[in-house]
Amino acid sequence: MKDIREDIAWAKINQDVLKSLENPRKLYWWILAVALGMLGIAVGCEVYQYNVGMGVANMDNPHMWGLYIATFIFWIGMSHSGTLLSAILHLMHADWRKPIYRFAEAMTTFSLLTAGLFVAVHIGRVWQMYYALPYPNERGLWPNFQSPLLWDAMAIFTYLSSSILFLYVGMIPDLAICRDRIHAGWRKKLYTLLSLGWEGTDRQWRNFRVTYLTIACFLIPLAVSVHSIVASDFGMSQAPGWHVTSFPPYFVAGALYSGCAAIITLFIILRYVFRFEEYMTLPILKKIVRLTFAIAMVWTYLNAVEFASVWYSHDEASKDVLIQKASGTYAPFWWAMIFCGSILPITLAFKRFQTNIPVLFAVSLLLNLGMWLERWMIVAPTFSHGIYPWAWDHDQWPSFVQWGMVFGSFGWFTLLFMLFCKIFPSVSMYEVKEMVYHRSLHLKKGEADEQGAH
Amino acid sequence: MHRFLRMSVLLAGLFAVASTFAAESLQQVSMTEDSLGPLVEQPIEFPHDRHAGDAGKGGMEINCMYCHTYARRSAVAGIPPLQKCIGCHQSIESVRETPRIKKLFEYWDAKKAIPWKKVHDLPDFVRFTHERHIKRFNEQLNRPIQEVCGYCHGNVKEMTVARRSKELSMGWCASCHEKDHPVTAEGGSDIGEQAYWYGFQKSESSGDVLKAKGPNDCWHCHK
Amino acid sequence: MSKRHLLALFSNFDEAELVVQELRNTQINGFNVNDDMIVKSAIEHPEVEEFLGEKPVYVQWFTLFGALMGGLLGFFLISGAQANFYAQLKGGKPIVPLPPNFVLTYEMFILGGVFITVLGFLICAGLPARRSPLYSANVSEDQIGILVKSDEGASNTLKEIFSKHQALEIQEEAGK
Amino acid sequence: MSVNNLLENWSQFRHAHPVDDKPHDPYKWAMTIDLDTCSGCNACSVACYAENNIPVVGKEKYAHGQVMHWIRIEHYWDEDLGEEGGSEFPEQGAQFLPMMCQQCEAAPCETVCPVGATNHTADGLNSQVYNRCIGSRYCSANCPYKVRYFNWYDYPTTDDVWPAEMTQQLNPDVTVRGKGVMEKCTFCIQRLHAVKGTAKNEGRLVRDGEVQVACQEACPTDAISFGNLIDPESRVHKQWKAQQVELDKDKQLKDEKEGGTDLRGYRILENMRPYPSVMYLERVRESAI
Amino acid sequence: MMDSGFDRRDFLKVMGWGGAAVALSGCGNTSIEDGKETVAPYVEAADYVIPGIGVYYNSSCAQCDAGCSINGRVREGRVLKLEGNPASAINRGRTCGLGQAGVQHHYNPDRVREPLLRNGDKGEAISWDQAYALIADKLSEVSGEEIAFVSGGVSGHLKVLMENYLSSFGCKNHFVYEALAPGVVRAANKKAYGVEMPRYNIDKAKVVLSFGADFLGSWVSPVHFSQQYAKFRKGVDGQRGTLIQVESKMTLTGANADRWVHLRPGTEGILAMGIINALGTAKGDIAAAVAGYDRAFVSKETGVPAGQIDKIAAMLKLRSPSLVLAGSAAEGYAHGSQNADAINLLNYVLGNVGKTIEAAATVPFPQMAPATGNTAALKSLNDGLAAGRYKVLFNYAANPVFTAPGAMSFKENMAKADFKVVFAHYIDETALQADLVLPLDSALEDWGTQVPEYMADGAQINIQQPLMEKLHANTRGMGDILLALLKQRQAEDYKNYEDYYAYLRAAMVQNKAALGGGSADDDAFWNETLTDGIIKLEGKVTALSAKPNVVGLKLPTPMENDEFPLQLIPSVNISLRDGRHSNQPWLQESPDPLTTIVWDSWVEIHPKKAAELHISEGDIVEITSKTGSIKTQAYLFPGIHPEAISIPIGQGHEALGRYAKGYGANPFHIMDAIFDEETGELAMHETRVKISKTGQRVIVVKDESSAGAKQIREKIAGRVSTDDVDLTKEV
Repeated sequence: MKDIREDIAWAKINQDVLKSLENPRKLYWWILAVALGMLGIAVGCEVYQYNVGMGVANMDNPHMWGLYIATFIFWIGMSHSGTLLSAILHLMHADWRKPIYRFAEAMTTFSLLTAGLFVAVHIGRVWQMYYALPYPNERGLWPNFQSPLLWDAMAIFTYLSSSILFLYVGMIPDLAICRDRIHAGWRKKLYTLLSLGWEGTDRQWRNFRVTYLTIACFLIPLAVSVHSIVASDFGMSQAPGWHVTSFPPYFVAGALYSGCAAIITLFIILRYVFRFEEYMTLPILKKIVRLTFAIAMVWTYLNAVEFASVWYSHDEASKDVLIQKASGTYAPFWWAMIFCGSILPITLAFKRFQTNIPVLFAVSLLLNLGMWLERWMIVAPTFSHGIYPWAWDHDQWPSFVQWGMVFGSFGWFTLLFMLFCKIFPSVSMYEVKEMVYHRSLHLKKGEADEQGAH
Repeated sequence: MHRFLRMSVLLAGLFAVASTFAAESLQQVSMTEDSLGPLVEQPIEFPHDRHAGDAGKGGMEINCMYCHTYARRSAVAGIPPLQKCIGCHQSIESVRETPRIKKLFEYWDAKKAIPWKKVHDLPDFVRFTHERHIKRFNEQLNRPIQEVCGYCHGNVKEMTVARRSKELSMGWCASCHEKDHPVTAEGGSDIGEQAYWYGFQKSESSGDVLKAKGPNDCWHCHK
Repeated sequence: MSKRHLLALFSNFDEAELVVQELRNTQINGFNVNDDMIVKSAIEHPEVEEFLGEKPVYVQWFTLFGALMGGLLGFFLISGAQANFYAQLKGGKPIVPLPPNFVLTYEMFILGGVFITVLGFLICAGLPARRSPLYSANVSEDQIGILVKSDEGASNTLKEIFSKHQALEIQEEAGK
Repeated sequence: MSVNNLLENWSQFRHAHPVDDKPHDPYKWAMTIDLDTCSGCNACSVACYAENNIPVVGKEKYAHGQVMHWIRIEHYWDEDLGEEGGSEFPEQGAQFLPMMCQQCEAAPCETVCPVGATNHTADGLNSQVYNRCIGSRYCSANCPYKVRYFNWYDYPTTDDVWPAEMTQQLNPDVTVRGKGVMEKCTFCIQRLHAVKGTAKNEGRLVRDGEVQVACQEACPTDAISFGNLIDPESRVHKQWKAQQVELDKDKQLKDEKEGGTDLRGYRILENMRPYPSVMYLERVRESAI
Repeated sequence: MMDSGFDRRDFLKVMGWGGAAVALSGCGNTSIEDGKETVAPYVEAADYVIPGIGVYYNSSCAQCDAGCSINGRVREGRVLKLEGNPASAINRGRTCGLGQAGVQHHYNPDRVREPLLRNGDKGEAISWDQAYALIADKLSEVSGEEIAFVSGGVSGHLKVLMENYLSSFGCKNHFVYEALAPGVVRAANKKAYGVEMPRYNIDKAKVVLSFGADFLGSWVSPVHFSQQYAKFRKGVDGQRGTLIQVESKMTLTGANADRWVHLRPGTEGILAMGIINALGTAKGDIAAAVAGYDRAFVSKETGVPAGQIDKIAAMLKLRSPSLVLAGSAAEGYAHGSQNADAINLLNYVLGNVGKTIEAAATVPFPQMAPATGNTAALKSLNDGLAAGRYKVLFNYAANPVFTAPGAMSFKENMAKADFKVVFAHYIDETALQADLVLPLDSALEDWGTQVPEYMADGAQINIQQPLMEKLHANTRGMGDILLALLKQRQAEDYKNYEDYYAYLRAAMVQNKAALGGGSADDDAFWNETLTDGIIKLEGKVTALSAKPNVVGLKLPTPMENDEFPLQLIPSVNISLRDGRHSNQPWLQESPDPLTTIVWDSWVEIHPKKAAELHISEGDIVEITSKTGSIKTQAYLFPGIHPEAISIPIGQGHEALGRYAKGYGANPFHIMDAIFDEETGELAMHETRVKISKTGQRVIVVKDESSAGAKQIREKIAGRVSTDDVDLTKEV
């Protein structure tokens, strides 16, 4: 079965995709409404917390960080898949990425924006947050560049701006199409503005190619650095359970993992909502699923490595934390994480499930749950069971404020993402054309060879 | 082609500018220039110029320390107790009937304190000490008192009601702490102030005078 | 002496290629193949290079410049900032600790690279560009457009060539 | 210009502390706590509340672990108490341990603060600057002793924390912390700063015993001694010397010796290399009974 | 002092709020502000008054009866902090947590501010003149016998005035009541040494054997003993002192002991006799008296292993001098006196009398000597009230409604008196029953003199003087009130004394010769006295009479009780003591050293016993005695005898104020009215109880972590045996 029909008319491609900007299925609006509702909850929680103080989140000494940081890492991780699909696969000339990389990149951008929010939510004095920005000021003071948190900020800023640029540059030819096709209105103005007068001249294409390739090359090391820096927030400290050598690769793997899972989910949703059956085809889905499975196994392996290194080292404290995770207050969540992260993906290995939409949808959601739990299980147990026994605390539980904010962040993300898909072409038209074109050429060559053979 | 060249030259220039700016801004943004604070309405419009001003201009050249006597003994300079004003003024008949002095005596008779408005009011978490600065510059370096007070309070003897005339921002304070100030032998007060293990801040004797910078650690002013 | 624009649309790439070949071979005065011809397409055709002749791309030089500037700037900004008057020990580490600064330098390196690359792209591709006098929305769909500008005299010859290769459509700039 | 400064003094900027350079001329504040005389009576803790404007959080918040005591009295039973084969009763009593910020020379909390709100001061203290703090709480996450306390609520405006009358008791020399900032033991910086000022006015150094920290001043058994570790005359200096505990070591030479020593000075979690400024003296137990 | 009063008031009014404002908006605006805040200078200022500079005054701590001298830091007219006064022989510049919290007693938001007259079930504010008039009026109706005056321990000129006042209408019913007074021990000491309160030299002893005397926590003069203890640990001539604590519930002192010996509640005396027996040095009738107490018997009765007894005896023999102390745990039984006598006997046998137990100096003014409170007084008072003998009741510095055993039903009896006047700082349980409540100055606002019951070395009189202006205009010092009342009756005698201060000054200045003033002129003497805050005197020392009294020494063995199987031990919390300070938040939030529980009561059960009863930490249990029952949370505590449970005193207030009301339970409610046969003191440890689960459960609010007070992995609180350490090397 083919990834895509070669004989599909280019005009049709334009039509289909542009249709998605006009009239999606009714479900779209439901999703939007729900997302708004969820966001509302989070806003309420934040207002409350802002006025009363961080205490309402039920953090304490030693539980200095709560779900906020865990969810922050989760969203950062989520962002990595975009880069994976668009940049890595691009360099590998895997052209099946073409119909789906656009929304993956959008996902990157918006999950980064979501992650950013959590930093603000977590900070005790968010109104003084500008202290952390490096700019010449009347105090003559600078932030502390030694702090991994600052590296975070820097890395995330770089990553965010770069992937926005990448997304935008890649979108210019499509914006030109929209400009040409969409009937007059604010949107036409918008597209005209954004397409920068692109006309697909040879010169433009020439430079476009090089640029796109270059940025892709930058993005890959960047993406890796971003999550390994997030990992160093923990790795750089000497808290038991955090001070682990394998954290950076572990985090990166986890990131790609949750990212891919999220892509499956969104793939399925978009495919239905915007009627993209023609382009987001099952074979492509199958490829992603297999990729996800591979990464799942990598993650499982790294997990095992971490446990092993803790288990066989003589760091008693870390060992205790590990035992705590498996047997203490957090045991149910920890085992749930193991199940969702390592056992469940086995289903993806079976052909019959690899294209079974309902199953995949359910599984992908569970995988994400597992990855969220993983982040929580990295943050919380170490706090509750640190080096200093007098400060242990096994029964502090996140309050509804924390849960509400975590819950709401999904609303926020969905909202942004869905709006994007409605306003911009979430399938790259020109690249699908390229895909079709090259594949058909290839076919012709094939036929020609056959005739030659006769 | 030519267009590309033009742009790239422009680009290089832009970067050069940006980088130099950045490098400059690393330096303490020098904040020595004056910045005038708002006029403050006081219950009695006290004429500093008459009291402290030069005789030539009809002033009486009273020493700052005579009224703001706490400054050399305490963190706060303090405003003189009412009894001090009266002390002189009950014997100065010439101005006895002027509206300001009348008002002064009204307060005195009512034994009520005058609700002055703070003019140089630092944020609550800044703990400036007058005592150390007076000791250091007036008593140890024998700089004239009006000059010493003037570092931060401006040229008060020209004012009627005092008005802030310096930035008083953190950077501004630092811009002075950063300078090398001479230390007299008996003063010997460069002890234990700077983070000593940074050579560039160690007090160095240029010629025969020992010089030392002001304190640079946060806890000196924020506790 | 004013030049006039001429836009011809072709159904597929091979057609367009033939046209270009012919334009190259036939000597038309008042029309220079290298400067006066622009090929527009809906997708990227690397092959264009071959028959349009080598045209250099400078973007990567911007990239190099940007990345280096970003890196250097990053390192000195940060180290310089750490060496200010307030400099105080933190956790027993040196005032200017290298590992953290390298991490940040690395990020700045990429940031500079990406930004200047994009800038370079805009410059080299001449974007944002004024719209050319003749344009057809079909170009952004599936057709190949060839835009030529030439003296009055040459335009007919060109038209002939285009129509010979059954151009779908030939647009002509309104004459003065 | 700073970049010049950077290049000129490169070597100074590259010093690691406290190992490469002998720090703190002329002050290095340090403490000794004798666990043998400490009776765990809590006077120090209350004195600290009184001196440093520490809010009383009340039962509910205490239940949530949001208490603010800068110095806490920990008590420990023998390991085998109540265990299999161990004794059922604490026949050797308990061990009390006053735990406050250890003012580490190489403090784990300092490096990680994104805004540099906590630094190492010239006289060897671990400063916490309230108005610079943005409340990322990374310092506490990284503090091995968990002695940093965060203002989860805005205590100055919380009911019954400081009712009108009680605000008059607040120490004007110590900032009252608003919501969202980290705080911790400061070795009574306001007192140190006062005496240093006087000493400088008189062009001399602070003498031993000239300043006492609040907990030390209250302690009925005189278990806490505090002073300038550099000053050879100071009690603390003598104690550290007698106990052969060196500030800039992560492993004391005396512990290398065969069969240990007959000294009881030690620093908590020394092996993690924070180089704490507080030396504890082990509790002694009579072997003949 | 007086003439600076004006400055101080001015001081407070003027700078005070400015200061507070600064402190309060700590992390507020980040910018310069011009002309927002106002600053008002003094109108007149004494030159020693400098804004931003603290002034220090000496005074005396009134938080407990130990009589420590304090030194208050005053800035901008507000007292900020209390430190110890180094000149005092009692606390030598040190303070306890209780003393530190003195400022919170002073600034407490729940203090009574107006004289209140009962109107239905609420009080309405009246003027002082009305109040005085009312008292005069009521007193005119009754005879001296019908008046009862309850007070806590009082001394100094206050006591003098009080006595004068009572005698002014021939009233003999002055009940000096302290809930936690060592009454039995006093009596026993009187018998054994001829004085009630000798000087204990812990620092001179090589071994201290303490029968439940919590001298580091709450016994007699904790701060003083703590200092002796520190010396004792450092050791005399290189011999580190050894502390052995014998008790059924571990106290703070027990936790600091080298050896904590738990024994069956009430068998302290038996063990003492057993040790004498084991020493084998006793002669004559003592030997005869202890003959019966052989190792087997003693060990069986007390539950202390025989080997342990021998060890203790051996050490006492080996290391002399030693010191044996009898504390509240020993005296708290019907046979408490017997226990105390036996323990004192042990001291005698060991020959400690005169070495580690010395005669204390006494102040040469008997009328100023402390009237020491006890619980026998409560009994007679209660009986009197029950019989309706007293029409008018005065109450000062005592809270009998809170601290009287439930079985006495004091509250009901008190109601029988038809006019009840309470001099109060807070509306406590007793004040709640009053008809007239008169608001008192705090100890930091008031004048006075103290004569401590326990004298360290030499005798001393403590001066109490205001550290700041009155916080509330309408409160009065107790001295002033008594003076005013006295003027009602003997206007002539007191007319030259405008107020208590005047009286005090006159009284002191008259005797300046005797007070070591020498020939200094009055003002000089007076000012010096106030500056020092202490008057040190030679005092007169009566030599101790060390006589053994074994006659009638009979120590009952504990009997089983199946209905109430457990012994209730009401423990004294180091910071809350008898509960009068429970409204000081610092004390509420300062964890109990052994359980680290805050803001609540708890019942301590030994884990073994708890396992039997299926009780686990945090279970709400009901403790029932013959008298009644209370509910509180369970805490498993290894340091208690399995046959006993322990509930701390001081919580369970139904009044007093916002920081005390409604927290915890009050063990006095279920205490039986059993008294020591000899002295009539309340036998606090004699109540038997049973315990049952209610099924409810809470999370215990404590500082201790889930790790359960164990060191894990890392060395945190180090300990070392005397064999492995050489203390002589230390400085």
